[in-house]
Amino acid sequence: MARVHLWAGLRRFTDGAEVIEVEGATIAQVFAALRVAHPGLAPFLDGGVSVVVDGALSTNRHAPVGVTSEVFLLQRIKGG
Amino acid sequence: MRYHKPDSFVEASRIASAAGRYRFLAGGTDVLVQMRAGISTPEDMIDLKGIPGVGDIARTPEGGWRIGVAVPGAVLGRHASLKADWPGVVEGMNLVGSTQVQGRATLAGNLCNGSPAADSVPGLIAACARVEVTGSTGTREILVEDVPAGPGRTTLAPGEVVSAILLPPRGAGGGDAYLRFIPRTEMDIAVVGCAVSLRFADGVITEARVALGAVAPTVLLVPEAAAALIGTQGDGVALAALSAAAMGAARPISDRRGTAEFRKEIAGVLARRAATIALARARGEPA
Amino acid sequence: MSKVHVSATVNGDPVEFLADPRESLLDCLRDHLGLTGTKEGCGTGDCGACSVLVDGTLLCACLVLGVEAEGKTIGTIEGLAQGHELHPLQRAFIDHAALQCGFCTPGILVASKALLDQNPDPTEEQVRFWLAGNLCRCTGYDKIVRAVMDAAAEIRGA
Amino acid sequence: MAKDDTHAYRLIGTRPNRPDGLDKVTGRARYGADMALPGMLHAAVLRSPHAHARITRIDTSRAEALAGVKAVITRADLATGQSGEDWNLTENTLAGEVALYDGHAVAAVAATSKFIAQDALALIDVEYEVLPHLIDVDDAIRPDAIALRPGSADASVPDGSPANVVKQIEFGHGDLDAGFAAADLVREGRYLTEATHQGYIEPHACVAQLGADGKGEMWVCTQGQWYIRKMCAAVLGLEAAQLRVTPSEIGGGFGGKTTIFAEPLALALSRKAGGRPVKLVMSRSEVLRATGPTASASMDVKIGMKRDGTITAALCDFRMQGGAFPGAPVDMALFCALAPYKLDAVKCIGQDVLANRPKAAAYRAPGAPMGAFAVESLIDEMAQELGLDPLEVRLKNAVREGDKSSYGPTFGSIGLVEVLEAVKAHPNLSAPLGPNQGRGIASGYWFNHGGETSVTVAVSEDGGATVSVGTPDIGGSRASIALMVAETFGIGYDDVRVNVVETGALGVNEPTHGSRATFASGKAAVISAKAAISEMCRRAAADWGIEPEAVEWIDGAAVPAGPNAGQFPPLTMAEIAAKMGETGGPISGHHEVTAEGVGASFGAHVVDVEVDSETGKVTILRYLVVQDAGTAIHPAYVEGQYQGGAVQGIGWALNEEYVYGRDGRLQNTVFLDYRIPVASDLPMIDTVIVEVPNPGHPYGVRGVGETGITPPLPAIANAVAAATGVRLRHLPMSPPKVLAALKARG
Repeated sequence: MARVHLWAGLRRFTDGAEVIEVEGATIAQVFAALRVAHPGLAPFLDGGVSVVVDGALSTNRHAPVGVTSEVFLLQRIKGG
Repeated sequence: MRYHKPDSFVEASRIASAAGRYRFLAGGTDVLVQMRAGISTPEDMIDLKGIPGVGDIARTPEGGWRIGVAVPGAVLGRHASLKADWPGVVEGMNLVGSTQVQGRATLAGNLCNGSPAADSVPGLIAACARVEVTGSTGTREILVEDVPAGPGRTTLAPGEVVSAILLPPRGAGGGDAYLRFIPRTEMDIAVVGCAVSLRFADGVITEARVALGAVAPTVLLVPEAAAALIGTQGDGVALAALSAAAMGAARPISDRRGTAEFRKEIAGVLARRAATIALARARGEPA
Repeated sequence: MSKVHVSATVNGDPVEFLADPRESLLDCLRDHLGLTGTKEGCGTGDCGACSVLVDGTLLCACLVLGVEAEGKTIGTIEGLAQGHELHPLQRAFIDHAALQCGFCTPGILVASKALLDQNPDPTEEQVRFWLAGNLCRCTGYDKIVRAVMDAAAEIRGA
Repeated sequence: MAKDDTHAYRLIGTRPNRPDGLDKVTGRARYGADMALPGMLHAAVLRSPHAHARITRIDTSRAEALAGVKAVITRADLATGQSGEDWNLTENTLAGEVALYDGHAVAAVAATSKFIAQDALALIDVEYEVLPHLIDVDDAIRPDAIALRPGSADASVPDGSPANVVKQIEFGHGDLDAGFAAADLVREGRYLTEATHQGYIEPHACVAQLGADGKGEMWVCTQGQWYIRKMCAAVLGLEAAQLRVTPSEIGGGFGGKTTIFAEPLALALSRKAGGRPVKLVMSRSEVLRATGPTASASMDVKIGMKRDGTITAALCDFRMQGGAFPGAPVDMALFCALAPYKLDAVKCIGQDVLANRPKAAAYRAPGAPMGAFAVESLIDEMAQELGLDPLEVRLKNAVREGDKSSYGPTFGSIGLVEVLEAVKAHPNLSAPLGPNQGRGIASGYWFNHGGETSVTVAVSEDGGATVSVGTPDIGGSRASIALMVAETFGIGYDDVRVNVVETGALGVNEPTHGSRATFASGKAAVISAKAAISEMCRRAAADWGIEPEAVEWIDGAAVPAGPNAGQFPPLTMAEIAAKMGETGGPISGHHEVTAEGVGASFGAHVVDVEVDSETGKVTILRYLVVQDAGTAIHPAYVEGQYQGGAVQGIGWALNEEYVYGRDGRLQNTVFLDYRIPVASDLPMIDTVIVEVPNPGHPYGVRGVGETGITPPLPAIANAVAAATGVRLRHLPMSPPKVLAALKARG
């Protein structure tokens, strides 16, 4: 099960949990599992988030997620 | 807009008298900016640069100077004799704008733009300079301090045009200086400006005039600041009194360029620093 | 509003154009003569991107009326190189990486040429104050000042 | 020059002339306003003189009747029914029912001359009902503040929040209470920064043409032609594919040209004027009033530190206003503020707040300079109080590879320690200081960004290479990409030409933002070149009748891989290219990707200042930038980025600010009063390029554009404190503020 770390502001939508363990072999599958477990997260997942898998920023929703992976969701990062 | 390029001041004044909204054009560094911003929408533009003598700097028979209205700051700055007589006047003008602006901007334009922050005006006032004004009824001379009437306004009558800047003879033991405060090193409008002109003879200051810019609706002549210097050796006590008088005379506003408290404080600092330079010049010492 | 016929010499060539009396020399150069190397960054004489030489004097073209150009000799960035032969300042700016976006570059080159014409051996401080009216937002001025000093040395044969 | 000695690069790390240099020193380079088309009209824009006003009536009939006027547009000429950011862009393009800030566009005109267009503006009759306005971020979240745009808040904002909070962010880890309890010193402070503008010298400009058939073309100065295309399509209700956007040379952007302002107006005017091309060039005052400055910020920071300098806990609570629309970079400010420090207990809270100001755009490392100002100032202050060297405190707490970042993820390869060690070794640190002089140091961080990227590398008939990229070149990226492609092919730098192309020539590209051009377009170009090399190896193999796997590419030529492959003389790129039409056709490589493998960049700055104790004026005496570039492809332009970022930061720290009157109108709308640094304000800017290669890029590039603006704000505040003993917590440190602080000190 991948461990997904949310930013604290999302706790309101996850019954207070900041780390959620979900099944998923890709980021897209992890997102799908998150949506099912906590529907309140959907607007954020749809609105654009940056995803860090095991330390590396990943932009490809088909990128693999390992069973022991640490996944961080961050508000979207851009630049000037 | 109609563009005119008369060949005499009388003709220039005649065109202006017959016009509605008009502007005289010398360097144009304020007029064009105001037109671009829509602040000024002249129907007639009267270019003075076709009038003979407007580009000249000439010694008067009395030993003073007559400066044409189209002499740009850069030319003023290269005139060694004028600079030797009135370094404060020249350095004030040379602080107006960039190198590019110095190629165009003039004493007359800086004065007639009517800004209380005009860098060349305190030096002219401290120097007791006059302007020659031409109107439909002939010419007259007035003191520079009598020209500004308030921000953007002058006391000149409709149709009247400044036709020359007149500096008195410097005489022995004279020295002047102008300092301004800006947040950067260049390209700003003065937050405060101060000019001091004085005469030093037999160990004391015998004459002085102090003018402050950007601390009132017009450039101020401050006799009480001058009085603090006259009769003294320009020592620390006198400079402190000068500083206090300058601060006391300042009645600035707060705006995007500085707060009122700050301007008052800086008026005192600049008066002291400018007087120190003017005194050194009067004594023939390196400033 | 009727337009005014203006004859002048630009970069050595005779030119004629019709100017609205309200038009700046900058707009006349760019819109009537196709000399778009002179740039507008502010229109108020504060940025120097429109620096030109008029009868040898460095000016902001945005602060000059087009009609005032009558009979004048004007130099713009397009006249700085002689054919393929770049002015030493132009070469120095390329060699020193003294430009990034390049928008302020024409004005800075024209202004720097005016400086070196009257002062072939400026100090760093003189270069910085001479160019104070030429804003650059990309470079922090470091490489520009070095390029001007180097070009000056080259012209002097130092 | 600094160079990574584990690689022996042939070209990377050298300093050849930039390919656009000649055009730019001769005035030939064509920028936004340099284009003219047959039949072209000129546009002008009517703007709200009020900070907040309901538009009760707008009548354009008198303007339309003026001879020479060909089109007048109002909000009714834009699309309807958008949501989210598309809706915000539409609202910002032209005010609808309410003008939201001084300078908000209300109507626009296209006419046969600039003067007629200007004159027509005065003939548009608009009636306003002036509404109360909010300018300051802390005022905007007061309980009694009017709600500027009810319904703008997203789901992140808890119920019961102040009316103008539209986004809330909260993150952190560890036990904060325990962290503060373990500290020997706990200090907190409030830090304020004012809005600043990117200050690019080229005002926004475009020439647009749009027909009734929905097909359009545009020439525009932009950091991102595809963003322009997408946003204009949304605002005008067009099909993006029908719009062709060509980027001009760009006169600076710094983030401010990643979005739309004038562009949809020009298109809408053209459509209404029967498809005639329309040129729209903003004035400087329009740029300052109505493009996208950065946010203003109010930031509370609390830090716990042990006597030895170890940071035990940190709490940041930031509020930012980014104008009348969501988008203040408070999130990124919080991500970056504490990034240089290894923290076991950290909490960050942020609010994005509405105010009656223009819609903020990105500005170089958006948010990071403000956050750095708050955190780096407080850390400096605490180091002083504990009698510790501020550089040693930063080294002691510095993050390293494998550390958990303050914002969650674990750091990969980073170079903060290397940067700080290089600072320590620099001679500027031992330069003597006189009276009223002081030295300040600060660190800074930026993530860098990959982004959507498409590149094509085509082999030319004579064996050179043409590279098509979609990232406009602002600071020399054509030179750096050419170096990497030439290095990869094994050909000369001058054999490669890099072109920035229009939207019809490549797949989608994000703008040149996030320090990504050399990283992402460069990486895609290298991968594209390698694809072309593979094809050239296949052609050589076919010529020789051997397996493609038996061919290697060495120094610009295909060669047999080892003696078993056979004995053939090398086939050069030029030889293969000359015959490519007869060996299977043109050879090119292309790569489309959302670029990954981004390498973050840390920097540290050291500044010496002198403060005039009678006037409060701060003079920069000496300035040092040290930053990790990963690999410096073209070191001269890396230095240029460092120097430019530092000087923008100097302006922000000392004199730049948006000044509003009580009427909510912007007071400083020209460069005379919006005071960016001039040449005489500055010393030379010393640089040290640290190179800790990024493993996510074929040549180790991290991206260097943005980090350089993050340390200057606190570095200068720390220097002023060292010179005077006075701590300024409100930027800019303009003379009135410094003098007031000095007088308060006594």
